[in-house]
Amino acid sequence: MVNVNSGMIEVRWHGRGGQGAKSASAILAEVMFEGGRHVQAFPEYGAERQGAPIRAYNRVSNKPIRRRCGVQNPNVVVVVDPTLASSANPTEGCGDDAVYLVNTPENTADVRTKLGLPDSATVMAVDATRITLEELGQNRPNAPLLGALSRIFSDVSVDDFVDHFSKKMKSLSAKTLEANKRAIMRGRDEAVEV
Amino acid sequence: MGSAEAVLFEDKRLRREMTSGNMAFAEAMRQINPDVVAAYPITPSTEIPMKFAEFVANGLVDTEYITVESEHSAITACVGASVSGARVMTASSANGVALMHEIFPIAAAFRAPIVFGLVNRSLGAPVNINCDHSDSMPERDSGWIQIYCEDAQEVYDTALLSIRLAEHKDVLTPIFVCQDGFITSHCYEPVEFLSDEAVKEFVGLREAVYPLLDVDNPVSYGSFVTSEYYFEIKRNQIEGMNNAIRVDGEISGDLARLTGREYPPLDCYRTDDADYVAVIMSSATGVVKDVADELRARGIKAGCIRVRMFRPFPSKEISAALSGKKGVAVLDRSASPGGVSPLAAEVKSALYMSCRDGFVPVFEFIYGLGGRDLFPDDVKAVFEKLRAGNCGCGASYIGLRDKMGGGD
Amino acid sequence: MGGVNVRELTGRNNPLAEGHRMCPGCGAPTALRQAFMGIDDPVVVVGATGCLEVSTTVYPYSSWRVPFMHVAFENAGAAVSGVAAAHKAMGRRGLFRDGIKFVAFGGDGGTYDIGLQSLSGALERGHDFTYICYNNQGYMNTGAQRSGATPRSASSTTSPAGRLIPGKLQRAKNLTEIAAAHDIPYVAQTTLHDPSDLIKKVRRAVETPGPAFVNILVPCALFWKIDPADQVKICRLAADSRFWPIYEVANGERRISYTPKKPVPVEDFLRAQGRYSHLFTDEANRRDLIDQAQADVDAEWEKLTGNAKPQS
Amino acid sequence: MSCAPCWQDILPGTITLGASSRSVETGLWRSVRPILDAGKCVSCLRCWVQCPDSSIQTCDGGTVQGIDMFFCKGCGICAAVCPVGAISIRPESDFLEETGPSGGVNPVKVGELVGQC
Repeated sequence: MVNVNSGMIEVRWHGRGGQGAKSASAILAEVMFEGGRHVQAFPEYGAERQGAPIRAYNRVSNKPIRRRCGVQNPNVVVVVDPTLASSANPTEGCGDDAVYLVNTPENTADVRTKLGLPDSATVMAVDATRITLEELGQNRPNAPLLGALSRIFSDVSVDDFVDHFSKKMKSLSAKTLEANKRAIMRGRDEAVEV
Repeated sequence: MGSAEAVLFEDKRLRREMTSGNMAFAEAMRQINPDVVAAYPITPSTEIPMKFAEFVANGLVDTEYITVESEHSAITACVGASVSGARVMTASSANGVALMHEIFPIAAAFRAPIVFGLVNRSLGAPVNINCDHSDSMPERDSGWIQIYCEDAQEVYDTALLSIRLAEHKDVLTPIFVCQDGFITSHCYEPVEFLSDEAVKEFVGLREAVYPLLDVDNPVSYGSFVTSEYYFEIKRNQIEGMNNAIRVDGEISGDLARLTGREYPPLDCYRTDDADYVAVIMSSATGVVKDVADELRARGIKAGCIRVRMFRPFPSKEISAALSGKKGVAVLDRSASPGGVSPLAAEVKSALYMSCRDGFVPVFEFIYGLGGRDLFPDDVKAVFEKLRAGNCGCGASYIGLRDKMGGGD
Repeated sequence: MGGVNVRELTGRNNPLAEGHRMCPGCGAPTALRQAFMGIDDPVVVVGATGCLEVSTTVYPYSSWRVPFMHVAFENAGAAVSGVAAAHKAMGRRGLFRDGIKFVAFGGDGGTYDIGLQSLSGALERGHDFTYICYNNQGYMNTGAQRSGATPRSASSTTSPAGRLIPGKLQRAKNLTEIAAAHDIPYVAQTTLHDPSDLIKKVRRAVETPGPAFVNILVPCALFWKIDPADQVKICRLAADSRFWPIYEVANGERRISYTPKKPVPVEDFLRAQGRYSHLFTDEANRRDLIDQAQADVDAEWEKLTGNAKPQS
Repeated sequence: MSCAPCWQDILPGTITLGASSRSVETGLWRSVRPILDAGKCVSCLRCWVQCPDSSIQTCDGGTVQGIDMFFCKGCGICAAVCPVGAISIRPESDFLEETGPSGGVNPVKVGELVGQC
């Protein structure tokens, strides 16, 4: 769907403070970095506290990234929290060919209408919250969303994310690590294009 | 190449890791292992004293870490330690920097080679935690060297380089290592770190002159001085600043041999044959370079100069780089209400020296106050104004909501 | 002089050397001279802006036989913190001599008022240093303005005795007790008439590991409007009237070092100084303020002796 | 001042050298002069310990030798604290015929004057 070899990819994350959008963008950057690419990950900063809507960004490129301004026209938009849909304005600045990944229990075209997405846009839905509740016993939608992203980034495999978790999350117990791996895999498998 | 150098070459690319501007500066501090750090937290530089406290708590450094009760005491303790002969580092931002203001000229006059991570943030009111240069610019005449970094890699390299520059016997001047708050300090990106051994070897040990702690050869610092001596003392101090560009060149060369990265006082991008040049500092440079490439593709000869060293200001270099240009735009991230904004004032006065070779129109733009972004379209508009030559005589404001449509 | 053999001290060089430019008969250099008589180890001195700092460092001369640093007015506590920390850190690298003692001094301006935050921070952090306040109860370096240490009714250039207002209206803050409230190992208060007491207290302060604070009442002939030669007499009056209790707080325990057998009225102490002359021009008129001064002294003494034991 | 150093010769960091003020003749400030009557002096050292200007000269063993007129500012404390009246105060005008040393000189090296006493 998107391929870094065809130019710089810009990602925008819509989440809530404390929910992990910032860490998710950081993990995506790390995985891309490990794949030998030039990356940036940066959130928006303000006085917001836990729960407030926040945005985070990524840039991924095969060439050195010079610009450090905010992302205006993302190629990929990730909606981390389904309840944000209305307020977050996820289509802001997006081209018609933008790709959306939405954490939502719905897997029908309703998602498009709810978010007001154009027909030309590719939209993937995954119930990341349910997956992590089942696998980790808590609402940490990052792992499934990253797994699903492996289907959006045609040049990154789900194993890259799994390997990264195994490497970086050494502090986690084997049990939690396995649960996270399953959550990543399920995100990849259960994401549906709507 | 000496054998020591050979060793450095082998392990120099030991680590390439994801990090941020703050973490890169903190990591440099760990590797430099200063004798004393005194710091007080303030956004957005807080991560630096936090991370360093972790190093101390885990025994990764030998540093005496003084958790002072204010920024004023932080810089004061740094001066006391530095005058004692210690290698000293600290960090701060915005109002913290302003609270330290009184002590900066004292540190410079004491020739206390403190290396200071200044994470640029707007100076209230109103309160705003994001980036502009209104905190460091008021300190430009405090007698400190000011280096403005573009990204986390440069922050790391500059921290290492600054230790040797500040402590060099011909310089003996404290240094602000400036980076843009959040944009650089909190952006997560790859940085190449030297090995601990390589850093240890590169920075060496401080050889203090007249250390306060030499009880067998006692000297007094901070005298009361009448007009009979004051002038000579200040002129003597200024000489250290005057030597900084030369010494920086030498030390940058040493660092470049280890890293392959060059840091001249000016970063000139496609300026040689350029008709129109934008002059800027710090993190917003990349956008200007991108736009310059875009315009070049359309046959417009655009170029970009990033001023890395603001104090001492490389006047000769910039006047040489800009003479003969059809138009120059200076983009300042701080204003000087009632006067010419800081960078524009320096560029204009530098060009005055070469005005006999032909007048170069210089236009003043103010952007990014309180962290407002500078986008490619903003920069394109600047170059359009330059080409049209209608930038007005006063400052134009970029990205400002304005009933009159902005500018003048 | 009980407990201290001054004769033994005469052979030694004092860290405060001759040739300083303090006024004739100023109590400040005497206080520091006597203080240093109690210190045997090598010492590094940090001074806050003030008369003593200025007058001992008039370029290109210095009256400091030992290393000395002055940074600014409000930060002697932070400055000495940095020096002590540097000594620790570089000591670990085998640099410089062991056993250096660190002494910071300030007048009441640099200590009670503008420098209080910096001092409090340094005391709380527990650096190993001794802070000496030479307290002449006003801003002398700038010309006899009132400070937080200026006593009630004293006339100063910013609390002048006028037809409407009879000098300073507020009591002096009790900085010795503020320092003690930091629970530091040693706090003491003394003055100049009994050098052996001053020398002993500073020696104890310096030898006690951790922070120590010594508050020394020091007459300023110009501000107090006294004959310089009467300095020692005035200090004795301050102690005998209990206007300035001589005591120490060692590890939280208060000990009165000197209890006057028969306390003299504070009026005698006030009458001896020109800064209180407006209380005596028309006694009947300002009797109330003299009584107020006595009441202030009695209340303070009551509070102090309430939680202090007489010296055993 | 011709003997004052040029900027190139100034020591860095605003520093001055330890005890250099020992070459400053503060005795020039004096309008009255303390006179020691060695016959009466019992060397109790009250004057020595209370002198703000360290001008009471003693020898090893702590016997008062005299008063250093190069530094003494004539405050009179020594006379006031003397228990046996061994020190009297006289106006400087009585000593006009005497010419003391005058002016200060810069010490030439670190610590030069530190040891002197």
